[in-house]
Amino acid sequence: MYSEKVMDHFANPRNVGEIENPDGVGEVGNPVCGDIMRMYLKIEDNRIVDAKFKTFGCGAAIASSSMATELVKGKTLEEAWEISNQAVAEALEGLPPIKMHCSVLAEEAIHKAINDYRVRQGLSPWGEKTPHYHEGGEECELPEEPQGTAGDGALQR
Amino acid sequence: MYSEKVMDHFANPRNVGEIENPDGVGEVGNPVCGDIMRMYLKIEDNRIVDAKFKTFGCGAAIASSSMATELVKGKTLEEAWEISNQAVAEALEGLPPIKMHCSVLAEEAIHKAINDYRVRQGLSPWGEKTPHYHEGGEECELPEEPQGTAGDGALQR
Amino acid sequence: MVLEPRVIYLDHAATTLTRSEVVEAMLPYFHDRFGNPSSIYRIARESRKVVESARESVARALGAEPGEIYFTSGGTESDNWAIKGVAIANRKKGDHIITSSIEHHAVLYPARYLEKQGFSVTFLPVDSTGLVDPGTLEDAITEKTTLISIMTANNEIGTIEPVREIGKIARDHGITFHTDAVQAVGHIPVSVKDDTIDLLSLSAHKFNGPKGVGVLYIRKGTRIDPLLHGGAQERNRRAGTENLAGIIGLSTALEIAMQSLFREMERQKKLRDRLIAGLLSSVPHSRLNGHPEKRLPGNVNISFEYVEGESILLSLDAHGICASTGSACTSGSLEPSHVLLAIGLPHEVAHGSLRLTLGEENTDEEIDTVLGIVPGIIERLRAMSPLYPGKEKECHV
Amino acid sequence: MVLEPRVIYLDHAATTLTRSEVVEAMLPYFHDRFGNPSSIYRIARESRKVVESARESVARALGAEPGEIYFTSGGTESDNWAIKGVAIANRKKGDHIITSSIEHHAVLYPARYLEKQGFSVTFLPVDSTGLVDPGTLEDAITEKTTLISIMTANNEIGTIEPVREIGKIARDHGITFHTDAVQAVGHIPVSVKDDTIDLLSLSAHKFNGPKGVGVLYIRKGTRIDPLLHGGAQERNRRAGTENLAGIIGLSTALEIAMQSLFREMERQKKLRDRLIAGLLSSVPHSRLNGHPEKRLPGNVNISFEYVEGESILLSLDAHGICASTGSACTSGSLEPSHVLLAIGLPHEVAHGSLRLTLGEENTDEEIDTVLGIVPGIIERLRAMSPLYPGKEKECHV
Ligand SMILES: Cc1ncc(COP(=O)(O)O)c(C=O)c1O
Ligand SMILES: Cc1ncc(COP(=O)(O)O)c(C=O)c1O
Repeated sequence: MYSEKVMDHFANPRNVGEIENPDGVGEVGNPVCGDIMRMYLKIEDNRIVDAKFKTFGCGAAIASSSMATELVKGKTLEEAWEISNQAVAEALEGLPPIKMHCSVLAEEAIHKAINDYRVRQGLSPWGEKTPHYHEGGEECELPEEPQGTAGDGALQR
Repeated sequence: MYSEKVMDHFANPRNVGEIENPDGVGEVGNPVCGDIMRMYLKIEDNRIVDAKFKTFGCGAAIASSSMATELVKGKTLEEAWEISNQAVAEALEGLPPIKMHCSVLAEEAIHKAINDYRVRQGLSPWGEKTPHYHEGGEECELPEEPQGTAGDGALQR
Repeated sequence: MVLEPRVIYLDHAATTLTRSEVVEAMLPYFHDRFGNPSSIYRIARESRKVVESARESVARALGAEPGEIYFTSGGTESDNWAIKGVAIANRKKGDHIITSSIEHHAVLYPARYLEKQGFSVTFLPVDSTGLVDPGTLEDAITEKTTLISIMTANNEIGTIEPVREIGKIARDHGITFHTDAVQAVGHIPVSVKDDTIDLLSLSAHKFNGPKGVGVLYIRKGTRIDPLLHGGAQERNRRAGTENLAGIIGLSTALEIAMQSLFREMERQKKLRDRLIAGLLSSVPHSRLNGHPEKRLPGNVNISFEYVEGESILLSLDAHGICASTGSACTSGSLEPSHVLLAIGLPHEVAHGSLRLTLGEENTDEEIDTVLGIVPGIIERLRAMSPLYPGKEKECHV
Repeated sequence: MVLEPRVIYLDHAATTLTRSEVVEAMLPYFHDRFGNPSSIYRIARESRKVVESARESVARALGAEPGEIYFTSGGTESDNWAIKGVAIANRKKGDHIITSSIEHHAVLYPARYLEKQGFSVTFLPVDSTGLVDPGTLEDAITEKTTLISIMTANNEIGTIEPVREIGKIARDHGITFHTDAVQAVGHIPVSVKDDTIDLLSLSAHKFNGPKGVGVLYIRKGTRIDPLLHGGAQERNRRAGTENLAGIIGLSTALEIAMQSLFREMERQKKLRDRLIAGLLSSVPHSRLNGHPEKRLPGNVNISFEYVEGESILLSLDAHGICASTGSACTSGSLEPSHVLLAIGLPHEVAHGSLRLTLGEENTDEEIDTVLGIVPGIIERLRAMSPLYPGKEKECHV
């Protein structure tokens, strides 16, 4: 199911924990949906010098958090902003289709933490994408019964 | 499926053939339904002194014909008339439920042959039971689809 | 074949033995690698992997995509699912389906059940060789037609239907096309792509795989309701814990069958034609049922007038020969095979039919044995038959 | 158990290995004795005989008549057949059915499908231990109720339902009663006679039999439509060539399970209770799901707050421990187990559930190993969790 890279980042997650007096914090997800991701950033001279996370969620959520903190470290805010969920998933050597949303969470957590920093600095936040379905707990239900049409990318267990 | 006795009477049927100048002949069944049984009787002094048959049909039909001719031989007409399909089936050590109708055919063939004799003798025929479904070709279809209720003696293959 | 030494098995259309190699391939998945493919731990992920590679292998054999292969419990479930699932899912669009009068009961009875639920069904006639006429089929199409189901090859008389033409007609009219290929897959080439088939049923035990496992191929984009609702297996379309060993057995058997497909077709055709010619020439009042050429390589179906099929089978069984008949007397119904009636046989002739279906293990010697035995059996039964006009009146056909 | 030496299998509710003795019993029926039970010749009659004696054996285990046992492809087919078959056959009589909100999806989804077809369905609530209240059930009955379906024991939380009382209520009201006993048969005593059950589903792979074969018990006289239409197998009610080896496997596995039923129940209960007590005492913020006593002997289901189930499973897998969770994250949906929600767990707690289900091969030592490993895993995951209030704030439950 999971790549070796995912399993490595799940078993030995990098950067777990909190940063005391962080410059930016972003929290996304919803415990109701089974995953919540909180990212802490330490920023100096527009550059991310440290990143940590705490995550409640599945293996992919933890691995995505771990990978995302690794990816942002050392990057300028502009560079970090451009890290897409695909980039996180690719760095993990792929995620199962039903787990791609975990990489989306990671991207969103980065964006939230950066904007948190910007707002604290008195800057206007950059435009975030509309949050995916995880933001509202009531929206985390996927259709449980098969649709009428076969093979249209239905969920794979 | 079949008892050893049935298989014996199928493999070595007794009294196959025709009787020249029979005293009574009875034919029942319908080729459309897959079985037809013709019984020839030689009758002397109200007693069946010889019996032969020709049958187109399944193993049970052939065995039932064979057994029926054996059973009637030596009997008075009154005695022979009383031979029921159950008696034929029992003498064969049983028939599968779906093959019981073959023993019914045998009973009917005996009755027809006896009444054929009686009519030839100018006597009034004895009252036969209403023939079972085999008499009319158009009636030989059994319900193909299961009825709504389980376990009510539905057909066993 | 490890049957009793004397058994000659000629009923491969009914079922086949599961090949030793196939049993070998299945064995680890009962006791050692039994993990539920839907679970998450390693032994379960291994199960998932083998199911998916079985799916890929089946897809290759049919010219399909792996995501279009759904494992089922056999041909009957596949047929029921296809017929009822498509009809009901498309009910708003239309309530008419077209099939033929010689389909297997696993197609016919679901169609009749739909009739009871208010659908209208056209049962197309066939000609005397068992062929559906594509023109007649096209004429039967109405605005309300949502499904056409015509079998690839008939299980009784072996006739191979013009599936490619029918597939094209269905596609041209935007109608879903299902074919029951239970008797065809593993025996003749079948390609869902070339024949524009939308749904296809197959069953493992007809090509030396295990009983109780089959496939429904469903072309991507086809509207169909599930038949078995429940767990999320088979991409949410066919619930139920996967029959792991059965699925391995199915795919292994199909791989082996495909490897020798053309060689085995040629070999069986020779045996078949020798059997047909031998029986027709040695037994008077006999006729071949089905098409002389458009015919499964392993199918022989002959009617012997004046005798009844079950008594032929019992006589053959006494010689260790396993065969089948279209007579009603073996099935517990009183109506002989609907297929033989549909090709125009009178009831009494339909009752006298014998089906011999060949498989890989049949040999030339076995054919000789059968040819030596059958004429005597027929002669003996005819001597008992009140219908038989007698030798003197024979006119050889 | 010939798994890797280090594997501790604690997911018997998902599936079990097929016992070696069962595989042995099945083996001859693949290759050597493969005859189609519906055919007429000797090797086929032998198949018929073993199917019928398997049927008798299953009937004995359930307190049923052989003629009331129908072989299917598994629990899902049995459930689908029971629910849809009874509802549709009795539609003229009424269009209301009653079931519970904690049924397996193989019952819930057919019921929802019927809703779409115009039926009305009552999904009864359960209490915090997962019990259906017979009084509430009786109140839900209307003049139009034709079917009540309540599971014998729940697959997730192990709660054993008051089937006998429910059976009596159904009988008193002249309503057909189905029970999904897939998790119960072979594990606790079940009697269709004592509990006045009209239909009962079971599945072989839940009691060390093969996957892909099950039974629907149908009491004589019950009105039900077929689900699989076609050939005349199973007394015209369930078409499809019989899964010969599977049927032998099912009956053999059930016979073996019944022989040691009470002994094994007692043994598993001890392991279960030690596991429950050990986990609850060593892991703070944990709770038992399901009923403390009315519970399957092999079922442990515990929620660990502040952590998510899939990450527990992955961590256990790294230690060779196979387990299951009610978290949505393993199933591809985002909604956690409907059963855990129905007993009142908040979503986030439902996500943190762990199910450990015992089987015959589990030992005392394995329980010790698990008790030694789980607390550390939970602690590690909690240390990563933004929800965890931290050790200092702990209040032991
Ligand atoms: C043409 C055809 N369709 C469907 C079936 C049903 O397949 P199964 O017995 O695997 O359910 C059969 C064989 O029995 C068949 O020959
Ligand atoms: C309670 C219950 N019902 C039905 C099923 C479905 O059985 P199967 O997987 O054999 O189709 C299961 C198991 O998956 C179950 O636990």
